[in-house]
Amino acid sequence: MKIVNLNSKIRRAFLWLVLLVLYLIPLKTKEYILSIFISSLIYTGVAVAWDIIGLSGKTSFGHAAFFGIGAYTSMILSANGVNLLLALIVGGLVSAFFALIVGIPFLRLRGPYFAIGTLGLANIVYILTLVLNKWTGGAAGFALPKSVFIGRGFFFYYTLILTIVILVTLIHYWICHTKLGIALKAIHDDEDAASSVGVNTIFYELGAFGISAFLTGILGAFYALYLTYISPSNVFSSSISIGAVAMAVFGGVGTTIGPLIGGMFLSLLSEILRSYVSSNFSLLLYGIAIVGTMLFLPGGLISITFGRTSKRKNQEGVNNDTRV
Amino acid sequence: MKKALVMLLVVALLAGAFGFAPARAGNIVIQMTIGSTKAYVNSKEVILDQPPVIENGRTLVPFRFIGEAIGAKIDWDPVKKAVSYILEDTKIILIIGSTTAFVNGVATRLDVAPKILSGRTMVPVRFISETIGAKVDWDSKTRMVTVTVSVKEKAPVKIGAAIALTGKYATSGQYYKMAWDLAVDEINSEGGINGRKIQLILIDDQSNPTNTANAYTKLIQENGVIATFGPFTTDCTVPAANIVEKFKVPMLSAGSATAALYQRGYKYYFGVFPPTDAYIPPIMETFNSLKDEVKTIAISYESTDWGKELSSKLKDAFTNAGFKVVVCEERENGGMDYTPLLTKIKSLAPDAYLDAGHTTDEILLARQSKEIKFNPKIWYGGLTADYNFLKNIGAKDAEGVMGSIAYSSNAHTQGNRQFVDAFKKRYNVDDVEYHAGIAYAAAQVLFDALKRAGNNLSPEAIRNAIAQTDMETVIGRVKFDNTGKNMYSFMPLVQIQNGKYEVISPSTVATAHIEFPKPAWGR
Amino acid sequence: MTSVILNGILIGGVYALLALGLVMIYGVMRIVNLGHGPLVALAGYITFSICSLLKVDPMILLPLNGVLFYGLGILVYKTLFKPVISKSRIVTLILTMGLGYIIQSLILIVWGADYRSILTPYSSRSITVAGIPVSFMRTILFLLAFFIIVLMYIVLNRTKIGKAMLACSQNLEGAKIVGINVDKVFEFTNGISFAVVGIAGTMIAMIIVLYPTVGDLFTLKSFCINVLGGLGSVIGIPIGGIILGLAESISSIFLPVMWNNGVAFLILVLVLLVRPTGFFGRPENL
Amino acid sequence: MILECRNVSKKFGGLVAVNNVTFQLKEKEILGLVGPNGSGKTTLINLISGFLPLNSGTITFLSQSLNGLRQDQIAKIGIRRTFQIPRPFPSMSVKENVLAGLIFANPKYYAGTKETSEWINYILDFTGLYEKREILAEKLTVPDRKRLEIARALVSKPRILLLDEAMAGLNPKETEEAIQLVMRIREKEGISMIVVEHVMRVIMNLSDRIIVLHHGEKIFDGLPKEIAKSQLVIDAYLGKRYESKATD
Repeated sequence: MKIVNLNSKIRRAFLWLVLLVLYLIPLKTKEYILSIFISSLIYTGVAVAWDIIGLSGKTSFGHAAFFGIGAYTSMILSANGVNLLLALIVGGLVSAFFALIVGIPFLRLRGPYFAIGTLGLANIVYILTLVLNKWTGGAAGFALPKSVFIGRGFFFYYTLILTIVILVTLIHYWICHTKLGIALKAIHDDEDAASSVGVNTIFYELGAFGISAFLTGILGAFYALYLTYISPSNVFSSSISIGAVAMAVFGGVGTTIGPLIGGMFLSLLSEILRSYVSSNFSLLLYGIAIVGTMLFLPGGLISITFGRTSKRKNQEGVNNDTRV
Repeated sequence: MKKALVMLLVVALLAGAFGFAPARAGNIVIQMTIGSTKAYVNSKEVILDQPPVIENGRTLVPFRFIGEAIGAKIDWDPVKKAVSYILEDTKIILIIGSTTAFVNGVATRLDVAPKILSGRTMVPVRFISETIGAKVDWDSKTRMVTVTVSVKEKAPVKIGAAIALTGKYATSGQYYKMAWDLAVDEINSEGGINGRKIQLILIDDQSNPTNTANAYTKLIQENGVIATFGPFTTDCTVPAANIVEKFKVPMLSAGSATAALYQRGYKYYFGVFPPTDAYIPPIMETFNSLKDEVKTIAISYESTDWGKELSSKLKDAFTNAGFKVVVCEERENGGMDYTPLLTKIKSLAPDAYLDAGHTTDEILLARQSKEIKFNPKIWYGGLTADYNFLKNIGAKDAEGVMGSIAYSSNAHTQGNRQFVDAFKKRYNVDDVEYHAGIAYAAAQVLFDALKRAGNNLSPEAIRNAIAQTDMETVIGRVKFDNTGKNMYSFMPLVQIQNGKYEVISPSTVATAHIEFPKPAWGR
Repeated sequence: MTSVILNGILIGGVYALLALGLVMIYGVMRIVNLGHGPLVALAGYITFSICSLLKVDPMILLPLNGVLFYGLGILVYKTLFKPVISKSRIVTLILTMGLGYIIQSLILIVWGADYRSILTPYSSRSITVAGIPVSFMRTILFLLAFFIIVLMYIVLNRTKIGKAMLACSQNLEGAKIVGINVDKVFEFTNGISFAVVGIAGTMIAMIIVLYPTVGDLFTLKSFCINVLGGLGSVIGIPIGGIILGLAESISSIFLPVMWNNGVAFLILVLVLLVRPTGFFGRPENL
Repeated sequence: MILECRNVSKKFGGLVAVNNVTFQLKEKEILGLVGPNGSGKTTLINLISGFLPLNSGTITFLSQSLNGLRQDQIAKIGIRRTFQIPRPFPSMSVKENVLAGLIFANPKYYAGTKETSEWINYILDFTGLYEKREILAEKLTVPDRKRLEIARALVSKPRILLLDEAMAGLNPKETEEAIQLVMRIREKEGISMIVVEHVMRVIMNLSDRIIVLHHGEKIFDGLPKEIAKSQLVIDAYLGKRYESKATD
């Protein structure tokens, strides 16, 4: 146990260092690096947020719904002069509220049925956004004055999204190491057995779903305020939902760092490929990268670094909590 | 400018039959013989009005000839009796009859002073040449002086764009790339902008706005582009415009037809793609001429900002003109089955049917209209005038279909023929897609602006040059209003008649008379 | 109204044809194949090329594409699916997604991004049924779908391999115990499923416009149908397809057409909420 | 009297799995539940544990009706079950499994407190799993899995423990250990138990009382030594005894 504690001390120190570096990056780099980080962080954040419900073994293909709801809420609010932070948070809250309502029926679905069900849900929300064009502007999309972006600039947005993603990550980590996390893990392993030991499955799943949607909503809100223009086909596109799943799985589901690594890796990979490889082949390489990883590292990228030990580390993490 | 011409000459000569031309590309070789009026610039004969002479061991040549030959800016000050050469950063001043010359203001000793022979100023060739770093050879047998000026390549002018080369809109995206690549090669083969080659950097954004944002930031900051072309779709254009606005780098967009964009008050954003309001006049001209036959109108539109905007403008225009719009239906963008929509509209039996949509949907709409035998008197599909429509549906079924078109390969616009031929030749295609035409026009405008901006290629200067644009392009005249919109945006109404696109409105440019009513499908 | 219903049923058949390639891959191997759409598109492109090269009727290519894709199926199974079949389902999910990207980029590289259509004399003909003009091609596709479904049904219930497939789909462990060569069964299943995809793609290509990302549309529709009918249920497919087709068609009479997708998904969701495993799906235990 | 089932019935479509069964369970009693395959033993356990809803009848625990309660609620009030085929949480270690068994049913225990981990270690020790506490459950042997199931249930200090064939598939030695474990539980923790078993030998020397189910109906309710006298049971069940032994 002592060794573990030492380990975790070192780990903690290392993490602080990383954070410091991340926040200092803007001082040394050009904005275009920041812009790449901003977009990568948005999608990574969604991946981590997605993995919160993913912990329970539920594969949501509909997170674009929460992303989009957050985006539109924040847009509409800021168009009416609500300040940024409030817009972000309310965006998240509305998504969460929506998730809690639809969660009750939807979380009964299992496996692919849940996946496609949520996918359908996202499409319904998409159509609704088109239909309710009195508020959303429908297909014409929703725009904010250019000053919203130009007035703030990359440094501001980078710091903001970095902070958001760090919070998302911390929440994910915290969940993994609380009763909620254990419940989700139990549900993931065996839903019936879980309820036989007293886990109120729907309650915990709903909680996770709500938190996941809340964070996804905030990220959607950020996305909107960053681009200053969104259209339904864009914020509700299934590529956002599927992308999140891909990143999480690519990095390694059910762990906090997995989606984080997967998200950053895939985003940066595609960024680099698109800037330096002729377009057709960049897509090809991207596909090969994904297939290759799934073939040879089904556990995701983290299985390289942590591999077997990651599992034990996690458990010792839990043991820490049960002991100390 | 002169240097550019000389360069061009070199290229021309090397390419041409003058096989013996000794000069390497990038070099100017001047050959002259003492006492002979025949001189050669890169083996091209030039007749001197005063032959070179030898003045105590030094060759004197007419100052204007040598100056022009080496591509220097020359000047003659009759008061001070001084001649001056300016070549890049070197300025040489010689005073007639004085053995003191000034190189960038520093007095320098000459062995022999410049003098006037029968009204021509003669200057020491070796001094001039060596001061500007040229090599001078003297052949005593042939008494020939050979001056070799080596011209160093100038840094290219970098421009950039993000465009969809994979993903949802790859099909349209590729046409932009094709047109821009062609335009860039053309201008470079003509010697580029003031002797500087154009370098175009393209990044694939997969029509994902965040990718677009990253791409433009990278282009401006890492690649140091001084001007940009716009991306495709409004989703991507807004963030891109935000970024060029932030970095004050001009953008010439050919990728968004949304009029709303011009209300965002961009200073550096200019668009050549005709915005939706340009569609209306030609359409109305035609419809007004058919008031007796056409009373009821059905409209459908793809659920994009463009489709929504266009359809609402159509609807208003028709209602104001006293037509009855029986339905204005939004529809999926890029679907499979439009039969429900068409059946619904057919049941309303409108005289005319208009859809605001893109090629693939138009193709399906046409096919499925045929399948359910929906034969209105007018069948208009927003962008059916894209030759892909004709190609994917066949002349027989396309007969009588109408559409609007921002660019047509058989329009009699300035330079269009050459462009079309060059495009077909280079990519070995049977026609030019309209996106390519618009993209090419954007390139024409930008390059013209760059030329006008002259040597001062600061983004600000380029921006102002673009703002002052007033020129003929392959899509017609381009002149920007203060919102950056092309005030001559032109969207003629065309109809497919025996497998060809004929302009039927506005009458000023009409190539054929309207075929009305549209024959039943496949007739 | 009747015409709308008729079209709904026909397009339902088309959707069913589109979705058939997924049913056995999932039913037997529990693989959710996100590369489905791009595969259909690929079949279409191949058909396009051969037709425009040899100037032959696409119909002739049905068997050819069938065989071609059977081979492809075997190959994909051996190289990609076999190694991950035992892994968690989500891994195969992302793997097939990657496969989709690869196919899509190959299409871009080989055929470019231009729009392609297969035009035949009978392409957009229509036949008149009870005074209602009905798409000829859709009728053909509907019948083909019906034919394939019957065929599948026979294969599954009458043949030895078919019975083995059913056994695997119901209880894999059990199947192993009774000595079924699961590997061979999977191989065959994948081959057959791909063959169906090949055939479907050949036909679908004749009623739509091909472009590199057209597959995404197919994937979405196919999955809705499979889920609606119940994953892994052959009988569920036509039901799901026709329900979806009818939903889209009929809803557009009463509602703005833009809603018909929404209505379709709404029905999907409602069905799931009433029957969490679709119409004919077996309860999943995950 | 801690648990009472009155006229409990459960139908699956046409098939009546449990038909109008009534019985009582006393404090600290070990009740053997026997019967041939498909006689409704496991179904009865599933009904009591709330895994399946009742069709009719009532189940009361300390004069509190369990009808309509969810499985997790029943687990919380102190009725815990094990599964015929053990279902531990495979991706968790033995210890995490037991922890999960505790914290949700007994909210007064929190993950991370000293007493929690001490109590868990005690249970692990009690069930003989302490050495294996860090091993992933998926790596355990069958007997260990069955132990883990018991530990997971036991840790929450239930009033009633429902053991569904906790000894099936164990060899004689393991069975003996298991019996010892159950005995220890009764002595140390004083928990009432309903033990479903095939193996008569086990039931005979384990149970205080035995209920025999046949086609979902209760055909015998009495002391082990009386069972041999019951003609009904002999006809219905003992005939199968050797067969069932053979399968064990």
